[in-house]
Amino acid sequence: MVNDTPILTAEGITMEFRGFVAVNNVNLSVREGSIHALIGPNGAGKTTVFNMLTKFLTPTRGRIEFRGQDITTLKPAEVARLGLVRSFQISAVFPHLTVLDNVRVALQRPSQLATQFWRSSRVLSHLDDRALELIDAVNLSSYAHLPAVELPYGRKRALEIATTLALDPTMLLLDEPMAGMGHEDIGRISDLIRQISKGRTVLMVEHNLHVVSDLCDRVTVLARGEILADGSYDAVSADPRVREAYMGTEHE
Amino acid sequence: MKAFAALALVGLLAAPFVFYPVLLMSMLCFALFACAFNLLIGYVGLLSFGHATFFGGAAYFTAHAVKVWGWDPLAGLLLGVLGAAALGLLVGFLAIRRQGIYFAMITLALGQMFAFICLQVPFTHGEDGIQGVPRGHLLGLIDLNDPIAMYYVTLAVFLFGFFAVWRIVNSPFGNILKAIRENERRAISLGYRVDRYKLGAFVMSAALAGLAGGTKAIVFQFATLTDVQWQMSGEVILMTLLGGIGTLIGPVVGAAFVIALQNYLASSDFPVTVLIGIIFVVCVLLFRRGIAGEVMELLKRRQSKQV
Amino acid sequence: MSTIFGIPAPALYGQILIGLINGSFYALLSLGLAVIFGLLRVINFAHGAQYMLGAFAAYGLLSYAGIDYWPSLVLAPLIVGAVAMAIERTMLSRLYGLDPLYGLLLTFGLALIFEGAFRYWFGTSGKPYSPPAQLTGAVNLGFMFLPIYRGWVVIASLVICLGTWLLIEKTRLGSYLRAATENATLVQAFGVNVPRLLTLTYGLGAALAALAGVLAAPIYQVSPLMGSNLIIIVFAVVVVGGMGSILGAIITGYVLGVLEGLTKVFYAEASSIVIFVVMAIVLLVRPAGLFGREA
Amino acid sequence: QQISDNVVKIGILNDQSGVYADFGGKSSVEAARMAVQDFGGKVLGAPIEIVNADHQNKPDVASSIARQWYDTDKVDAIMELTTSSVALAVQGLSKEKKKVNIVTGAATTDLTGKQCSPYGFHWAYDTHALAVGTGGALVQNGGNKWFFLTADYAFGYSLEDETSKVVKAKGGQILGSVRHPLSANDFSSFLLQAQSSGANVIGLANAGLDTSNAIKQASEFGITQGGTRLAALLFTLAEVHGLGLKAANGLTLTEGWYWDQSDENRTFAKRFMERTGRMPNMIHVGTYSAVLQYLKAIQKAGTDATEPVAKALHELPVEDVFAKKGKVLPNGRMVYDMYLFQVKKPEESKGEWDMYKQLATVPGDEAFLKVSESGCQLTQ
Amino acid sequence: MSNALLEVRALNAWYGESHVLHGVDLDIREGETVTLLGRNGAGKTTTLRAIMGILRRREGAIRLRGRDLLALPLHRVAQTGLGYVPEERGIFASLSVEENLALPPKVADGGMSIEEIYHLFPNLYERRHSQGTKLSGGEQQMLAIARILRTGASLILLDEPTEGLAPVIVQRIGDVLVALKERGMTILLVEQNFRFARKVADRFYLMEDGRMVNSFPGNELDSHMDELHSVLGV
Ligand SMILES: Nc1ncnc2c1ncn2[C@@H]1O[C@H](COP(=O)(O)OP(=O)(O)OP(=O)(O)O)[C@@H](O)[C@H]1O
Ligand SMILES: Nc1ncnc2c1ncn2[C@@H]1O[C@H](COP(=O)(O)OP(=O)(O)OP(=O)(O)O)[C@@H](O)[C@H]1O
Ligand SMILES: [Mg+2]
Ligand SMILES: [Mg+2]
Repeated sequence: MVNDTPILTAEGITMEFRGFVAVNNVNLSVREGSIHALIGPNGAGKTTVFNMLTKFLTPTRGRIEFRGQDITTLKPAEVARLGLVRSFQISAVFPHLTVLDNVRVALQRPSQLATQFWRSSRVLSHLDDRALELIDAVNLSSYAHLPAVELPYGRKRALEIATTLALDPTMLLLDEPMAGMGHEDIGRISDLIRQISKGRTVLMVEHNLHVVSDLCDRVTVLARGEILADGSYDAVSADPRVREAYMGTEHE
Repeated sequence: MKAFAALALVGLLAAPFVFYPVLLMSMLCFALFACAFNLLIGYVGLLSFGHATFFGGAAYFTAHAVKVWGWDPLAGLLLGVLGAAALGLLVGFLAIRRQGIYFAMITLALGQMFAFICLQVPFTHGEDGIQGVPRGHLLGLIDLNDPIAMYYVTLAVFLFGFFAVWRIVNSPFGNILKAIRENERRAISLGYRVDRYKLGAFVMSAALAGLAGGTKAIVFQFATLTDVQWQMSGEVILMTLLGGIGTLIGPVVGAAFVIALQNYLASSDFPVTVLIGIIFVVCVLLFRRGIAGEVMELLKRRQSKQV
Repeated sequence: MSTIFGIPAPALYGQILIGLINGSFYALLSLGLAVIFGLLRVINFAHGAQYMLGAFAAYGLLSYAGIDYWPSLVLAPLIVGAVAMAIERTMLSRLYGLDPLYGLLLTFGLALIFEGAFRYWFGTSGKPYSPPAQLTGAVNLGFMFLPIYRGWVVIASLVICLGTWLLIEKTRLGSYLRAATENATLVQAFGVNVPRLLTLTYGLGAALAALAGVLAAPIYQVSPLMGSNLIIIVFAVVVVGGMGSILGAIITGYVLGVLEGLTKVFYAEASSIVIFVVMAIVLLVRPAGLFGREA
Repeated sequence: QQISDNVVKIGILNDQSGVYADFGGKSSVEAARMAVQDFGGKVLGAPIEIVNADHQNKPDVASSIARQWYDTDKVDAIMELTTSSVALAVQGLSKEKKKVNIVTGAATTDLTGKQCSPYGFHWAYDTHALAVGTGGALVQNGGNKWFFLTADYAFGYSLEDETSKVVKAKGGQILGSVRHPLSANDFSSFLLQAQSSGANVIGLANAGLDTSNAIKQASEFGITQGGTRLAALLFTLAEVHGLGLKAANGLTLTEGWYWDQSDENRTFAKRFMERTGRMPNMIHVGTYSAVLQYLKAIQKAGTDATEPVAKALHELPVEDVFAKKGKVLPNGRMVYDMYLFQVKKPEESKGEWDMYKQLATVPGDEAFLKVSESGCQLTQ
Repeated sequence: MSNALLEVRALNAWYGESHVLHGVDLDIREGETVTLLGRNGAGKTTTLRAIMGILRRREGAIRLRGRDLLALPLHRVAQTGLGYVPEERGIFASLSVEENLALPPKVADGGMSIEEIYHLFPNLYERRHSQGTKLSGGEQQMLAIARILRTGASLILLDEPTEGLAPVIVQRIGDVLVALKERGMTILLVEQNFRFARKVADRFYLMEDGRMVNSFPGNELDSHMDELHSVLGV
């Protein structure tokens, strides 16, 4: 259920790279339980915003709050432990681990089975059921015992989503989850996102506007590092500035 | 696999009656050292170019404790391990913030500093080294001056260390180490504090290297500068590479091979360094998986052909 | 007489000058190392051996062929460069794309072979080599006597460093090289003969080392051990400067030379360790090195 | 059965591929073989065998070879033992195994001092002899203001220390010293410090390549031409040859033997040259003498058992091409005369190996420590 | 088909031991834009890599203007006039945008000048001094395409140029391709986005599991919709 309390807020975050301002004074507020899209032309700063929210970059200025807690100065791993987990724009898997192991690595952390160096890794087998369930959800069952490198690109993205879900995060940040996927997979992943968004919050960057219009409750449009528009998909897509800067004239 | 392990164990138990015990002990010490080193390079992907610090450092600690303070050999060993772990914590804390070649260089730099300190402080006795360390009686019971007794103690230490490496690698912790090696950013984004894992692995590796160094000091009854110099760090790399990086048994094979070679070549006319160099080159060019790695690959291929 | 930290000022100038001279060698050697690392991603452990080979080539040319210093300055690097290119063709080139560790290990092995073989043939006490007649003698600078040969070394090394830097940073060849380090296949897919480029680069790096060797022959004892003593320090210089940064290697070479020189006055025992201390600090504060580009 | 296993086996254990390979190395093995030959190939009817190994300057390699030699290969004695960590380790082991070892390749006086052994002997030079030789004789020759370039490790310190004592005792002055790291490569900085101290002798308390580089650079900076003398505290013919007279001329050093001292020496050197292609230095001839004396001791003892042989070694006078009227002290130190040499100018030299002028003889009793001063516990 | 510029016959290719292409046939005539459609993992990228010779383990025949390319080393293939824009873009981090642009050597006359290219891609002009990989994904894609236009290559292999790009940019790239076509450039395009491809393609090839399953002219796309749906799973 979408409610009004923001789960994540960013106030005036700014990112400068040696004098180049990639993101300028952005205010963002994501409501708990919503699927929020961040769209914008290439180079608008979407990935950079993601990097700041998940602390892979430290904002030059600004403040970020997650569930009421100031996370501006935390480390990336800490943020993830609070339940704010991301995927990457370029697919990020553990290439020489099998699909199953990839997911298990994620399952290991919340289950306190990560630091035990004196026990056999066989104790991890009780995570298998949950892992296979997640793998099935992204339609990778037939690949479960293959090393992740051998998957086609689109499947890697699916695996990445499964791994992210394994942490059972409060909030997911997905950077172009559909990029490189075939049409049928796009449908499946859309369904999956919709399904998992029950009880969670999702912030996603996506260029596929069908997906955005389909899935998202709210859309923020970023252009040249600044917020251009913010609102429902329909409202935003009607905005002439957005049409000019992003969608182009042809789009429905 | 089990059969093979049993066979190896029987072989190790019987070895001192066939081969020269001191040579075997030397092999065991270096094999353990190489296993400890391999824990880092093979499973965390960190190439330490300063592992001699822990090996040689522990050798000094143990030798000093046993000789000057008259400690029991076991207590001396323990001190060596703790000392090495402490050094590992210090070096690791600084080094793990960097990766790849930079990590190698930091460990090299810190290793050089440690070697410098060893040269300067009085208790190491400069280039003479701590000589004439008594082997003594283990726990006041087992007379280590008996080569066979010394051998079995060394074997026990080695097996303990080897098992520890095996356990660490095949533990939930080891699993995360592998994941970190594969994709560190991803591991971070999953909420792992990767630095702690790396540091943990580093300290474990240092402690095990220290166990090897301390044992060596008791076996040979001295601790000298050669054990802390960077050439020693190079040697352990050679052993591990030769045996097979990232395989459990590889470093053991590699160490045994190198030590046997050094010993054998010592009395031949062929210059030792040249041959070691040639082995290095051949290994890197043709047998990158190392001896153990290549053999395993061969077995695997044969198996898959049979299926 | 004025003093600085208890050292008479003129003496201090002398020490700084000497540091600068040693820095020239560091700069030259680390330059070659940086070229090779920057472009091949190979940590050339054989660099010290190639430096030694350069000096021995000069000695050999003189004592077996009667060829003196000046021609050797060109011939020795050519010889060593050719040997290096053969090595690159037959061995190093098989390791591209693998973990850089393997390049390091291969060249480490090669260094052992060269040094071992030369020790076997020539012994360890070395061979004599004197400066050319034109460059013997010294000039009085007031605060010290500067051997003319050392002055020549500084000038020669500055010129060579500058030339190499221009070649790599300012020419098209240089941008091919830099791009090839990142994705050789792609550069080749654009129509550049990358394998030949890499061979030449390794040859160039080794030739620079050999040149340093020839320059060193009249100053340092020509001995099979001369390289292995130096190589670890030169590594540190390259790391401090920023792996692969040509300019960084050059500047750091001179700076650390001077720093080491000063340490020799104040705390001589630590003079070989000071570079490592600097290295550790730099790596912790600026991981990519002083002049390195961040990855 | 007076000879164990019916063969006398002597092991030459030294550095054959590393830093000290020219110092003794493979050529020493040849010298040992010459001694066997000169002795007649057999002792008490049993054949004599020389084995050798390269310890690569690693004490652990040396120690395991030595153990193996003693335990399984039936080696009766080990000789040469270059570098002190190796020599001390092997001497400790030999003591434990009750075997004879004779050191010709290491310098530390600890071998016949704190760590002496009833079966251990120190045959050629030691730090004290070098110090007395070079330090003492130079002061008498006017070199009374010293500055040391000292290698920063125990060997360097003890050379500097002992030389200083001698210099002061003879009325000389120590103006200062600087400790340089091992393999310092460039010494000009230190040389400049030495020069500005006003010293007239620069003592090089280091070894090998370090000494060579220091000498070469001293000549480059015109320090020797300016009248300051260089004194290398441990330097032998092999290194002088490697450096060349152009760089080394004027250098003062102490050695225990020189090929051009007498007809006997010249004959020996010629034979050695034919076998190895080089002239011997004091370590080579020292090893020759050690082997020869060991065989003589077996002959005298009538057995190769360790105790009687060691006793004979202590008692027999040493009289061979290496040492005249040499005697062995109770702590194992062999005492014989050392010599102070000066390296010739290129124009004075008449051949490739014609390199030394003899300046003085250092009588053995002065050169080596008395037993009472040595700190050896055995003799009390 | 005669007078083909590029002829691929019975091409097989392997990654290590895994056999990926099974007898691929392909023809491209001078001046034509051919689009290769197929779902993820069908072998589209592999086809391009095998043609270029980046993937070395292959069998069959690849001829450009009748000249066999199979035996040539990679850089000689490029010199025959093939320009390659890889899927992963391959922007060089150590070079600036401008250096990236200037990098590929000219292989023939008739390439665009840097000014023309900046005119086509104003974004790149703005960021011409930045480091190549500091560009956003879309900017990098443009740079990757732009880079090849300078060289005078007559046949361009483009691997999924629209992946991850905003609609406006996709549109712009479509315009660029049309412009290139007008200049007489021959293009082999790999796409999943057939809506984009239909604007530019003269002919389509359909690929599945490492095999060519069909080929038809661009104007027949609509009549092949059903097949397309089944193969691409749209
Ligand atoms: N480096 C590789 N090693 C082994 N197999 C690979 C490799 N690269 C690709 N493959 C396999 O080859 C097949 C074809 O892959 P290819 O990349 O050509 O597909 P594609 O049609 O380009 O797909 P996509 O639309 O995802 O880019 C796939 O099954 C893939 O898993
Ligand atoms: N580390 C960096 N240093 C300098 N500039 C950077 C850096 N990272 C990103 N930029 C610049 O910041 C801008 C925003 O990049 P970002 O990757 O956030 O864009 P994006 O909106 O995610 O685009 P796309 O949809 O193409 O991925 C770009 O112009 C890029 O060049
Ligand atoms: Mg992005
Ligand atoms: Mg593809």
